[in-house]
Amino acid sequence: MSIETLKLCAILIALAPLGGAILVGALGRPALRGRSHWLSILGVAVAFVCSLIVFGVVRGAHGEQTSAMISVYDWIASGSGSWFKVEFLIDPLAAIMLVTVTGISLLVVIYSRDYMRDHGEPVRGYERFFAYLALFVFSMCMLVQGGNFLLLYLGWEAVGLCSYLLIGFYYQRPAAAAAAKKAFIVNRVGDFGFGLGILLIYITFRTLDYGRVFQMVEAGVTASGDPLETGRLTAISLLLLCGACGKSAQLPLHVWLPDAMEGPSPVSALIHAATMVTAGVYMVARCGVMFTGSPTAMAVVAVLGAVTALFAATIAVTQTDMKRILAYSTISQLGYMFLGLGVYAAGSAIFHLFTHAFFKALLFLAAGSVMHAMGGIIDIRRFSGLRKILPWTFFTFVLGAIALAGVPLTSGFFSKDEIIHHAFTHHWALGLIGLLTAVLTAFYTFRMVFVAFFGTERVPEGVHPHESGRWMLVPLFLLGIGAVFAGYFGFPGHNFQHFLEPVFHDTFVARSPVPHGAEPAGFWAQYGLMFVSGALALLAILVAYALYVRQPWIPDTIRSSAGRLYTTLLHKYYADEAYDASVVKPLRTGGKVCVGLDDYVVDGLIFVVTAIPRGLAYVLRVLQQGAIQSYAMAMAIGFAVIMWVVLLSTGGCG
Amino acid sequence: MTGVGEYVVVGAILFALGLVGFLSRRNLIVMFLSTELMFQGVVVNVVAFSRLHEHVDGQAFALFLLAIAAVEAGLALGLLVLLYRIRGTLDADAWSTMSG
Amino acid sequence: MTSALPQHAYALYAIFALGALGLYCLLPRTERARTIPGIVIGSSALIGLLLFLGIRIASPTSASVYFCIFSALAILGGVRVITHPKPVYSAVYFVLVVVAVAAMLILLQAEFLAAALIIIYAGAILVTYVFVIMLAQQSGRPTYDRRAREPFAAVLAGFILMAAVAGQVSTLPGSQDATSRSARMASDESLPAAADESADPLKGSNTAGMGVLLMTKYVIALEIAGLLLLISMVGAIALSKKRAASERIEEEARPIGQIGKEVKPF
Amino acid sequence: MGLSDYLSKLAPELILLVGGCAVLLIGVTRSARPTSIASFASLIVVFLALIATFSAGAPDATASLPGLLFTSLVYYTRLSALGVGLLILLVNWYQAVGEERGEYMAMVLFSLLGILLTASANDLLVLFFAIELVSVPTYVLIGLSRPEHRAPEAAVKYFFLGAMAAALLAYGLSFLYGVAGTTTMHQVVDGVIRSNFVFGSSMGIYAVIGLLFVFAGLAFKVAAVPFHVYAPDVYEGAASPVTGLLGFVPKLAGFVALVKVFGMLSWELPLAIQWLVWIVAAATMTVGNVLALLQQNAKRILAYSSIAHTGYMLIALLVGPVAGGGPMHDGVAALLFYVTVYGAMNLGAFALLAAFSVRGKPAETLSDLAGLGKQAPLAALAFAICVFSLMGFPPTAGFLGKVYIFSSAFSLDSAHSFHGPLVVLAVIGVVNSAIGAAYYLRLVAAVYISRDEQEVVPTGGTPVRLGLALCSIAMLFFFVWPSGLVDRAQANADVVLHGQRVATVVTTASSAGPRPSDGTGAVVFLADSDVRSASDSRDE
Repeated sequence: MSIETLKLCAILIALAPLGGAILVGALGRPALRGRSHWLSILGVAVAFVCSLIVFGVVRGAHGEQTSAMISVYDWIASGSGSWFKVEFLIDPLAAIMLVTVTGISLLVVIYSRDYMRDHGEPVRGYERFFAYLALFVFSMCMLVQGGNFLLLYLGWEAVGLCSYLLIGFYYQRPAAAAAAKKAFIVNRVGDFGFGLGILLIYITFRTLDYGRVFQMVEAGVTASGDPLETGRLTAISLLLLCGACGKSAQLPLHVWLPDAMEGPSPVSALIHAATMVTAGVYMVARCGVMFTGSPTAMAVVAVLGAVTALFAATIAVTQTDMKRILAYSTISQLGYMFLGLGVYAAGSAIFHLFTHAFFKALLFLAAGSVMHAMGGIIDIRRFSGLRKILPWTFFTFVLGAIALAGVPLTSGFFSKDEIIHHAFTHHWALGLIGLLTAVLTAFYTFRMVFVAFFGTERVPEGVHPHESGRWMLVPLFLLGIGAVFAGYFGFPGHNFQHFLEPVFHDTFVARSPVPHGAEPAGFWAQYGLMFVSGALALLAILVAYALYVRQPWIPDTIRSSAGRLYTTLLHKYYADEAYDASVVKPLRTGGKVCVGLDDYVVDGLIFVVTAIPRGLAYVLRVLQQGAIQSYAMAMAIGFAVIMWVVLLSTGGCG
Repeated sequence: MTGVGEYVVVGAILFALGLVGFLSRRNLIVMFLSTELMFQGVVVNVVAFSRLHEHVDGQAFALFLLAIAAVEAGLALGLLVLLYRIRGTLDADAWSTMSG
Repeated sequence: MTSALPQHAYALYAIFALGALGLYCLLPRTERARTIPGIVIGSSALIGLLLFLGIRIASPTSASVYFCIFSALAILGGVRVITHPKPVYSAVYFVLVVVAVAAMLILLQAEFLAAALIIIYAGAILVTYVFVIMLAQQSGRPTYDRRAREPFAAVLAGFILMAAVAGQVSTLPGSQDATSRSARMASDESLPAAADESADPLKGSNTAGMGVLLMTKYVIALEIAGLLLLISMVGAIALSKKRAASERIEEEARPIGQIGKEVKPF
Repeated sequence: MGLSDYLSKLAPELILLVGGCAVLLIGVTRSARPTSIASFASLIVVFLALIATFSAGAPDATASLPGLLFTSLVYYTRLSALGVGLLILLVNWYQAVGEERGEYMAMVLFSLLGILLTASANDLLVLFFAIELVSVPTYVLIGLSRPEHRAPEAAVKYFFLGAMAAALLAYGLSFLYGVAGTTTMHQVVDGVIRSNFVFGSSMGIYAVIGLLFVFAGLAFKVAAVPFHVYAPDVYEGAASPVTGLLGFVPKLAGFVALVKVFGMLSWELPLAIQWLVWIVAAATMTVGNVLALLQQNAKRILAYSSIAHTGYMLIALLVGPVAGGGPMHDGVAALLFYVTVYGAMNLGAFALLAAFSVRGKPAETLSDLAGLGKQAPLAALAFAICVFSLMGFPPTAGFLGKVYIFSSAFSLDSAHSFHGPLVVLAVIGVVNSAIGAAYYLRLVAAVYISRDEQEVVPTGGTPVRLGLALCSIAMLFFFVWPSGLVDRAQANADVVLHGQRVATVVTTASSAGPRPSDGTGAVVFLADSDVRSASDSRDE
C-alpha cells in the first residue's frame, strides 16, 4: 500500500459522505424522496471501507512510519508559504477513530432507513435528515483526520452545527427547537474557550500545524525561540479542555446532552456513541503532548472526569426516561474516558471510547426500536414486560446492557476495568470513584432493563406494538456482536494499546508519574481488581433484580424515605435551575436593557449613519440625468479636472 | 522648418474642437462627426511624432486610426438609421428615457 | 534642450481663452446671435495662435508658411464643423479639415497617408455621412440643430483639456534641430541607443516602408482591422434591418427634450 | 515564423476567429423557425478554444508573434475569458430570436477574441485594436438585444460615449508612442525612461498626459468614476443576458489592459498617478454603492454594484504585482481572481433575471422578483448564492476575492511610502462592502420575503437555468478550491512586469553583439527582428 493509496482513501473518507450529503440535499425531494437513504448509505459505506483500508495500512506499518501527514491542497496559498493547508494526519489514533466513527455511523444510517418511516412512508424531511446525517459524518471525519488546528476547529464547529440541525430535526416541536438551541449555545461556550486556546497556540507558536506545534512543545520553545513556560502550556491546555468539556459534555457544560434526546433516536446514537461527544476525548488525546506537559492540566482532567462520572451516574439512577438514562450514562462513561486520560492511560481511554461506541450505539438504537414500537413513548414507567412483545429488541438491548454494566467478559468490562486499574495506581480516591461509578452503572442499567422488559406486559394506551423491521434489526445485531466481543481487541496481550503505542509513547506513557507496568504485575494486582469489579457489577445487577422484579415496593420506600436526596437527583442536582438563575436570568435582564439601548441609541446612530450615504446618493444622482451629452459632460469635466490636478502636482503646466 | 510642438498644438486644438462639438451639438450625426474630428487631431499628433522619431511606425498607427474611424462610422450610421426609424429625429436628447 | 516654442505657456493660455470665447459666441443658438463678435474674437485668436506658433521663424520658409496656412484652414474647418447649424455643411467642412490635415501630413513627409486620408475620409466615410444625412433629412431646420447644448460648459471642458495638453508643448523638442534626438541619446550614456540610426525609413519611398511594416510588424493589427471592419459591416446591417416599432413624433409638435423626461441642464 | 507558429501559439484565438465566422454563416442560412444551431455551434467553438488553451498549457513567457507576447497573463486571461464565456453563451442561448442569432452569437465570440488579444498584445496598436474588438461587438449586441426601445437607447449611449472614450484612448496612446518612440510595449519603458519619465525635463510630462488619457479610455471600459455614468442606463436598457456579459467582458479587457499598461511602465507610476488611482478607487466604490441604495430596478442595482466592484478591483490594481507578505501579497493576482469571480457571480444574478418573466416581460424590478423563492426555490437559491458572493459573504468565492484584495492592500511593507494610503483605502473598501450589503440584502429579501407575489413564468429555457446553476456552483467551488484560479493568477506576478524583464533581455542581447542571422540562434523577439530585417531589406 503506497502513500498514494492512503491519500486517496483519506480524501474519499472526507468526500464520500460530503458528496452524499450534497447530492441528497441538491436532488432532494423531487428526485429522491423515499430513496434518499441510498446515497447517504453509499457515501458512509465508502468512507467505512476506506477507513478499514487506512486502518490496515497503518496496522501493517512499523516503527516510526505509523503516522503520515497527507497534504491535499493549499486552500489559501501565498508566495510566502501556505496560509492554510488542507492536510490529513493519518496515524493509529486517527485510524481507530475513523473506523469507529464511520463503522457506527454506517450502521446508524442503515438503521435510520426504517426508523425515519411512519407506517412505511418516509417522514417529513426524510431527505433533509439523510443529508444532515452524511454531513455529520463528513464533519466528524474532518475533525478526526484534519492535520492542523484550523481543520480541527472547522470540523469541531461543523459537528456542532450538524448536531444543532439534527437535534432540532423536529423543529415543529418546541422542545426539540429549544434542545437544539441549548446544545448549540452550550457548545458555543465551550468553543469560545477552544477558540481562545487555538488563538493562544497561534500566538505562541506562530503556526497551527500539528507537527510544528507539537515539535516545539516537546522541545519546550516558542516560535521566537524563548523557553516555553509551563504556565502558558497549562493555559493552552485548560482552554482546549474547555472546548472538550462542551463537546464531550463534562461538568459543568453537560446540560445540553440529556436534552439532545429530542432529536430522532439514530441521531442520539450517532451523537452519543461515535461522533461529537468523542471529539473532546480525541482532542485531548491528540494534544497529549500539551496536556502531559502540564501536571496541573492533567490533574484537572482526571478529577473532572472522575467527578463527572460519579455525578452523572447518580443522576441516572433516578431518571425514568429511557433515553435520558442512557444520556446520563454517556456523560458518565465520558467521565471515565477523561479519567483515563487524566491518569495518563490514554490508550485505555481510547479503548473505552471504542467499546463504548458499540454498546452505547446499540443501546440507543434499541431504545429507538422500543420507542418506535411504543409510538414515541419512552418513559419506562409507562410500559413493562416488553420482553415478549419485542424479543429481538430485548435480546440486543440486554447485550448492550451487560456490556455497559461491565459484566465480566463483555467489552465494557475490559475497557472500564483498565481505566479503574490505572486510576488506582495513580491515586486511590480516583480508583474508588471509578469503582463506585461502575457499581452504579450496573445498577441503573439493569434497573432500566428490568422495569422495561420484565414484569407484567403493559403498553401505553392506543399503541399496537410491533417488532421493528429488518433494516433496524440487522444493525442492532451487528452492534450486539461488537458490544460483546469488541473488548477482545484489548485483552490478549494488550493489542489495542500496543497499536496506539507510537502515538502516546512520548507523551502519556513516558511522562506518567507512575510508569506503566512498573508496579508488580502479579495476579492480584492485575486480575484481582478485575475480579472485584466484575463481582461488584454482578452484585449490582442482582440488587436491581431484587428491587425491581422481586420486591418492587422497596424502591418506593427508598424514594419516600430519602426524599431530599431523591429529588435532588431527580432534578439532576438542579443544574439547569442553577444555570437558569445564575446565567440565563441575568442575561435576560441584560438583554432587555440592550434591547432598550438598541431601539433608541443604536437605531438612532444607524439612522444617522445610513442617512449619510443616502444623502450622498441624492447629491450624486444629479450626475445621472439620462442624456448622452450630460454623461459626456460629466466625463469630460471630470477628466479635465483630473488632468489639471495631476499635471499641477507633477510640476507641469508652465 | 516647423517643430513637432506646433503640430501637437494643432492636433490638440482639433481634438478639443471635436470634444466641444461632441458635448454641445444635439444632432447625433454632428456629434459623431465631432468624434471624427477628434481622431483627426490624433492623426496629426501621431504623424508629427512619427516624423520626430524618424520612422514610419507612427504613420502606420495613423492608418489604423483611419480604420477604426471607418469601423465606428459604419456602425454609427447603421445605428442612426435604426434610431431614426424609431423616433424620426436625430436629436440626441430624444434618447434619455432612462435615468437616475 | 532646445525648443521651438516659447518657454512660457501663458501666452498660449490667453490665446486659447480668446479662442474659447470666440467659439462660444459662434456655437448655434436660437436667441440673439453673436456671430459678428464671435468671428472677430475667433479670428484674432487664430491670428494670435499662428503668430505664437510661427514666432520663432525669423525668415519664413515655404514650409512654415504652408504650415500656417493649412493649420489655419484645418482649425477654421473644425470650427465650422461644430458651429454650422446644418449637418450637411458640417460634413462638407469636415472635408476641408481632412484636406488641410492631409496637406499637413505631406509637410510631415507622410505622402501615402495623406493620400489615404483623402481617399478614405473624403471619398468613403463622408459620402456615407452625407447619405445618412439625406436619409434622415427633416423638413426645415430642426430646433436641435439650431441650439447648442450647454455651449459654455462644453467650451470650458474642451479648452481646459486642450490647454492642459498644449500648455506643455515647450517641453517637446523641435524637429528642425536634426541632431537633437541623437544628441539626447548620446548624452545619456547609461542607456543604449534604441534603434539603428542608419536606416531612416523616411528616406526613399514612404509607401514601400509602410507596406513592409504593415505586413510584418503590424500584420496582426492588420488582421484585427479587417475583422473589425467585418464586424462593423455585419453589425450595421443587422442593426439597420432590425424591426422596431416607430415612435415618430412630429418635430413641430414637440419641444426640445420632451421625449422621455425633462432633461435639466447639467 | 511559419504558419505552424501561428497555429500553435494562437490556437484559441484562431478557433474563435474561424468559429465566429462560421457562426455568422450559419446565421445567414436562416430557417423559418428559430433554432439554436448558432448557439450550439458557438458553445462548441468556445469549448474547443478552451481545450486548445488547456492543451497548450501555460505559454513560454518569451514566445512572441509580431505585436504579441505570450506571458502567463495570456494563459490566465484565456482560461478566465473562455470559462466565463461558456457561461455567457449559456445565458445568452435564446436571446436573439430567429434571423439575427448567427450575428448575435458571432458578436459574443468576437468580443471574447478581443479579450484574448488584449492579454497578448505587445504593441500599443494591437492593444488599442483588441480593446475596440471587445467593444464594437458589444455595441451591436446591445442594439440587437431586445425589441424594446430601451435597447437602442442603451446602444446609442454606450456607443457614442464609447467612441469618445476610444478617441481619448487613441490620443493617450499617441502620446505614449510619441514619448517612447516605439509602439512595441516592452520597449516603451526604455523610451520613457530615456525621456526621463517621472519628473521629466524633456518629454516626460507628455508620458504622464498620455498615461492619463489611456487611463481615462480604459476607465470607461471598466466603469470607474468619472467614466461610470453610462453604466446604469446601459445595463438597464440591454436585455439581461447581454447585461451579464457587459459586467464581465469589458471589465476583464479593461483591467487586463490596465495591468499591461502599468506593467509596461514597470509599475513605476508617478506619485500623482498613484494618488489619482487611489482617489478614483475610493470614489468609484462609494458612488457605486451609495447610488445603488436608491434603486428599485434590480438591473440598475446590479449596474451600480458593478461600478462599486470596479472600485474594489482598482485597489488591487494600485497595489501592483508584488507587495509584501500575508495571505495574498500580489495585487495583480487578487485583481485577476476577482474579475473572473465577479464575472461569474454577476452573470448568475442576471441569468436569474433572464430566466423568468413577469406579466409577459422579463423580470427587472425588485417587485418582479417577489414570490420567486416559493415558485422556483432552486433558481432562487442559486441567485441568493450569487448575490451573497457579490456581497462578499462566506462560503462563496466573492468572499475570498474580497479577502485577497483587502489583504493585498494590507500586505505592503510598512516602510513603503504608499502603505498608509493603501490601508486607508482598504478600510474605505470594507466600509463600502458594509454599505453594499444593504442593497444586496434587498435583492435577496425581494426573492424570499416579499409580500404581494407575482406569477413568475420561467421563460429562459434550460440553457439559461444551467448557466445560472453553474454560476452559483462555481462560486461555491472556488471558495473551496481557490488555488485553481489563484495559482494561475499568481504566476503573473513576475511576468506582468515583462516590460522591464523583457527589456533587460533585449538590452543584454543587443549588447552581446549582432544576432545570429542563420536563424538557429535563440531569437527571442521575432517581432523585433522582423522589423530589423524589414528595415534591412529597405536599405538594399
